[in-house]
Amino acid sequence: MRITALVLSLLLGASAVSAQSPPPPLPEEALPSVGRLPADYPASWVLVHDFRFLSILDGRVAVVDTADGVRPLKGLVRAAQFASMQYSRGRREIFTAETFYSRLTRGERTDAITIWDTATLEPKGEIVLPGGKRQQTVSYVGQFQLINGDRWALVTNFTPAQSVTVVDLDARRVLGEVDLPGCAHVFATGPRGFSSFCADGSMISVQLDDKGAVVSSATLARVQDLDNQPLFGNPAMVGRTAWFVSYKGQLKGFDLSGPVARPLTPASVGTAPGGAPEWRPGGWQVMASDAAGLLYVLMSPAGREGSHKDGGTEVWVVDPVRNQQLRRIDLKGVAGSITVTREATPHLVVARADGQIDLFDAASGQLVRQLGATAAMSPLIMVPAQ
Amino acid sequence: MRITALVLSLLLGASAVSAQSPPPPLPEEALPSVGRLPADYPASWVLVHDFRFLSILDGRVAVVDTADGVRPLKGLVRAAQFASMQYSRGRREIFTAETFYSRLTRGERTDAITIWDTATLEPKGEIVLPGGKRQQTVSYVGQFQLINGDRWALVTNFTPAQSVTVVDLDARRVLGEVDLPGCAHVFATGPRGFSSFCADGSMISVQLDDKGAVVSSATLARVQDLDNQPLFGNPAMVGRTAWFVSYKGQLKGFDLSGPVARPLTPASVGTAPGGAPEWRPGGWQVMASDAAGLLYVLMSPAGREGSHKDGGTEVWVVDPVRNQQLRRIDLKGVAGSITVTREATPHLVVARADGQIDLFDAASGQLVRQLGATAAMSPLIMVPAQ
Amino acid sequence: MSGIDRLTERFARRLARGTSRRSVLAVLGAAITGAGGFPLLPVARAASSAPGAPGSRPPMLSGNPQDPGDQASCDYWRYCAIDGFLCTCCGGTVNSCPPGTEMSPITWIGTCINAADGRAYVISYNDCCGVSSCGQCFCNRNEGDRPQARPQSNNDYNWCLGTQSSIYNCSVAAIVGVADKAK
Amino acid sequence: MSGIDRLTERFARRLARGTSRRSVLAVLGAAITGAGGFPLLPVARAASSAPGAPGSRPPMLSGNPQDPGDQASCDYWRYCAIDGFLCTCCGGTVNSCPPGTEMSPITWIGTCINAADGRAYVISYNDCCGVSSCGQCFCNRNEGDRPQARPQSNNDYNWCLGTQSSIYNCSVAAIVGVADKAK
Repeated sequence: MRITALVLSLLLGASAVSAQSPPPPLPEEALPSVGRLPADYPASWVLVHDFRFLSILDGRVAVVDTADGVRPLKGLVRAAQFASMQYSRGRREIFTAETFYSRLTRGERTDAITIWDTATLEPKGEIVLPGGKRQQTVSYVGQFQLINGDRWALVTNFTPAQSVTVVDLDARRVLGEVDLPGCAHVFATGPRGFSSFCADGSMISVQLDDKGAVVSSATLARVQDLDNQPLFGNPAMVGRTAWFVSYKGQLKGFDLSGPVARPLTPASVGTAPGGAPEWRPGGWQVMASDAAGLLYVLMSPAGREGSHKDGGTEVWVVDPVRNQQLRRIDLKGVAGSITVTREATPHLVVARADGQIDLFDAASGQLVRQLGATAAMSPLIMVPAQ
Repeated sequence: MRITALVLSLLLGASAVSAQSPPPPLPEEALPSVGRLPADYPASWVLVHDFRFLSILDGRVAVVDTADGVRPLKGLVRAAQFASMQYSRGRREIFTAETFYSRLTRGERTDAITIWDTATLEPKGEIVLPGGKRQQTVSYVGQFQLINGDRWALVTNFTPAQSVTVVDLDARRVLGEVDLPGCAHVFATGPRGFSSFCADGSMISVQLDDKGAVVSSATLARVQDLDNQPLFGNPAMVGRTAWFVSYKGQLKGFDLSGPVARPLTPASVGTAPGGAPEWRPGGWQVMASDAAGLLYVLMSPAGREGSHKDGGTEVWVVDPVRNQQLRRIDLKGVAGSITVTREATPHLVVARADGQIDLFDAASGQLVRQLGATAAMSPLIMVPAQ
Repeated sequence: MSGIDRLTERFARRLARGTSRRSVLAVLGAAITGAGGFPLLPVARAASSAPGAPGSRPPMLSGNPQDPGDQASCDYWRYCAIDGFLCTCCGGTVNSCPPGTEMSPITWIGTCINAADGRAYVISYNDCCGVSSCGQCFCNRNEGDRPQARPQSNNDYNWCLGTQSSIYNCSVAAIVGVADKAK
Repeated sequence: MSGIDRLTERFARRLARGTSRRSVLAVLGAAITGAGGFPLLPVARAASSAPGAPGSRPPMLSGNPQDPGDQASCDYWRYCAIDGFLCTCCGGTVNSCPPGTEMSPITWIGTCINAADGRAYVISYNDCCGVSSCGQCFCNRNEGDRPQARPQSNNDYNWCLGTQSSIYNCSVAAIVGVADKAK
């Protein structure tokens, strides 16, 4: 028999092994075997949304242990076709809002939220979203939000008419739809509502009743100057305060704990010499916060009109309450997205555009670990597990 | 308005243009506009199956003009999830046999043949294949064949039970299924049948009636020695003769024009000095033919047991009828798949493993053109359009 | 203003034809135009162009001296605000989609200066849809790009809307008018 | 022979449980085992490991001197006939699938020499299924690989069979026995 012959020939080649007192053989290993993760992810873990530019319909979320240089990638969750992703530590669940076609690229369209178990990465449930209108865009956290104590989800729609679908995650059903003409992105606000940025520079705050219908709304005028100080879309959260940074480095905070967003005193990332023409924020997820409420902003020395997605080479650490630039971290190269873990010794997680992920000590700014491109091809959004 | 302001600022910066006798502006261009291809592809065109290893479910077929160094890629046809592909110049159609899931990676499975128009690359029809058993493998041409004057198709199944689904392409329906235990791949044979390689080293030839049922079969014993002279799976066709090459360079031809395969006198690719330990065929699509019936075989100088998918650095041109090695072509690097066009001056098309495609003069062996990696990430099978 | 207004009106009509949502009219003021494709950080150009070896393409010229530059290069004048895979590298041309795709009926508009004649042209960055990511010649230029709250100025949306499939393949850059010089 | 035969018998039982096709029994002799994953030409290793920078991974050691080598490297002894993305780099281990996938119940078997104890082990290269291509640590070694006419010796098949989904993610290399030294 061929296999046995091969075995014999191979054995003859292994004759150098000592013949005296051989160890017992390695044990037979049980099959099938599928790994499980801790349901509560450690503080060094991060969810990395891989947009996967070269096959956008095959996006995924990588579960990554940034402390594990040997086995950083812990598993993948599907995030198909301009998907958006949310994570609930309390529910031990990951949520993806996706779009599918019956023939991959053509045929019948289905939009759905899938609920994934954090321990098994298996789907626990699915809620089909009606109308084929889920907003498809490069990943913004404001496309998809959890509200009402993570019991509900909001999904933004864009046809280009704008609206928000309200979903009861526990009951696995769609509650309704809120028209939101002229406004984009939603951010969980108050007990059961959201705030959204509108085309006239205002912010609208909406509260919902227990059926998902609008019970109140209020508008804050002129929260951003879309021409001269537009805000990056992905905020850094400090508790329930959302901090946004403008293309030119202005910091705007909104306390979203009450039913209506409350603007805080603006701050600035500060300045530094050496910019050509000047330092400005640049990248995709350009902001992060740490447990102390400090902000980390990815900065480009080549700031100009249109540079805001070019990535950055430094991270500036700012105290937004004291309006003080505390320190600068040299990233030794260009990065696209950043986040900061909630570890006892927090780490700045830096995603390069080629998928490489580097870890820096958030306090000292020293490079701690390089994970290589071991998790994602196009890492755009990174969410710490704690 | 912002746009107008931008226009004005840009115009101010363009003041260097002469003010005297400006030309009329470039004309407005009509939208929407979608390109068409010639229904009959020129002889320099090749269909390149991109297996797309990094997202296998997103495979595709690239339509490539190898004579066009500026715009080589003419269009893409979906070829999802270990797909197989066939092309009928007479019907002006491309066929893909694919597998889909209702939720991209999970859910309900659908296997189907899609019929694509060569001019529009739009689907003209679909035939759903029953049973969810379509054979999934790295691309072999023997997974999917056209028979009966291109009016029918054969799709191989593997569950791992082996069978062949018979499809009427004109009637857009499945005719039936032929069990084929112990045999793999099918090659169009005779008026309405196929031949297949079996595990005992034999070849079986089967003819079908006009309903798709088996009417005759015959077995050729010992057509290959699977242990010592196994044959690469993808043949080179000379008319209706299929030439296969063994791992060690033996050439075996089968005349498939009659109802039963007829073996030809074996030949050899020959030998050459400089191998370490020896020259052997190596790569994925290691064989091609030209209009004169010469064979082109991709050869590796590092031939050994297990080297047969390592790619090759030379192409050896052989006359299989005279059993004569004619010339050797240095590929200036390692390649994985080759084919030869039917142009007046035929070209050897060489696909590198990184997607680069190079063109050589098939007669002189001179490098003629480098297309770069402009068509496919994982080019495995290449089919000349004529 | 009038040139932009005429274009706006024409795209509004296309939008009205292409969609049936009751609330379309309510958002026309803000969302008449969308965005072509999606961004890749420019730092990722080299990575994204793999498998295409950078610099390996010969220039793709229009042949018209009044339309200068390499249409397969991100530096080509019409691409001043494009975001996506260039259809010129995908089987299409600078203003037509590859065979097998469907062109989005409405999309994002940019205004680009043609150095050859000094004019500012209004460029429509229509997406080609229904075939998966072309993967060739990614180009992202963000001059004038603004947050998604102003859709007509944001290039992160997938504008494969109003098409049979929202799967994104590549983006074209078609001349749809000359911007008025006078305000 | 008996060790191989026992394994064959066990895998045959698994196959019978995992599939319901009427003709399964007819092909058991030829197709009891399949193949793990699919090949990438070794020359493509560098290309496929992008986005992973080659050589950037620290070694992944078992900690057992009797099981030596880097389990994230294609050179590891158990991978003598593997073909696919290494699950060790994908969230799994050398013998378990990443969370969220399903392990194929039957698959291809290879026989690899462990230099540490000189034994020939029978290795089962089960595929992990239901999640798209992992894309990390591609490894293809073809010693003993034979045409698809002999399925149990061919590594080009996608052996995500008998699983809920045939989508391929990665491959493991589990010890399922010691090959008998005596014929």
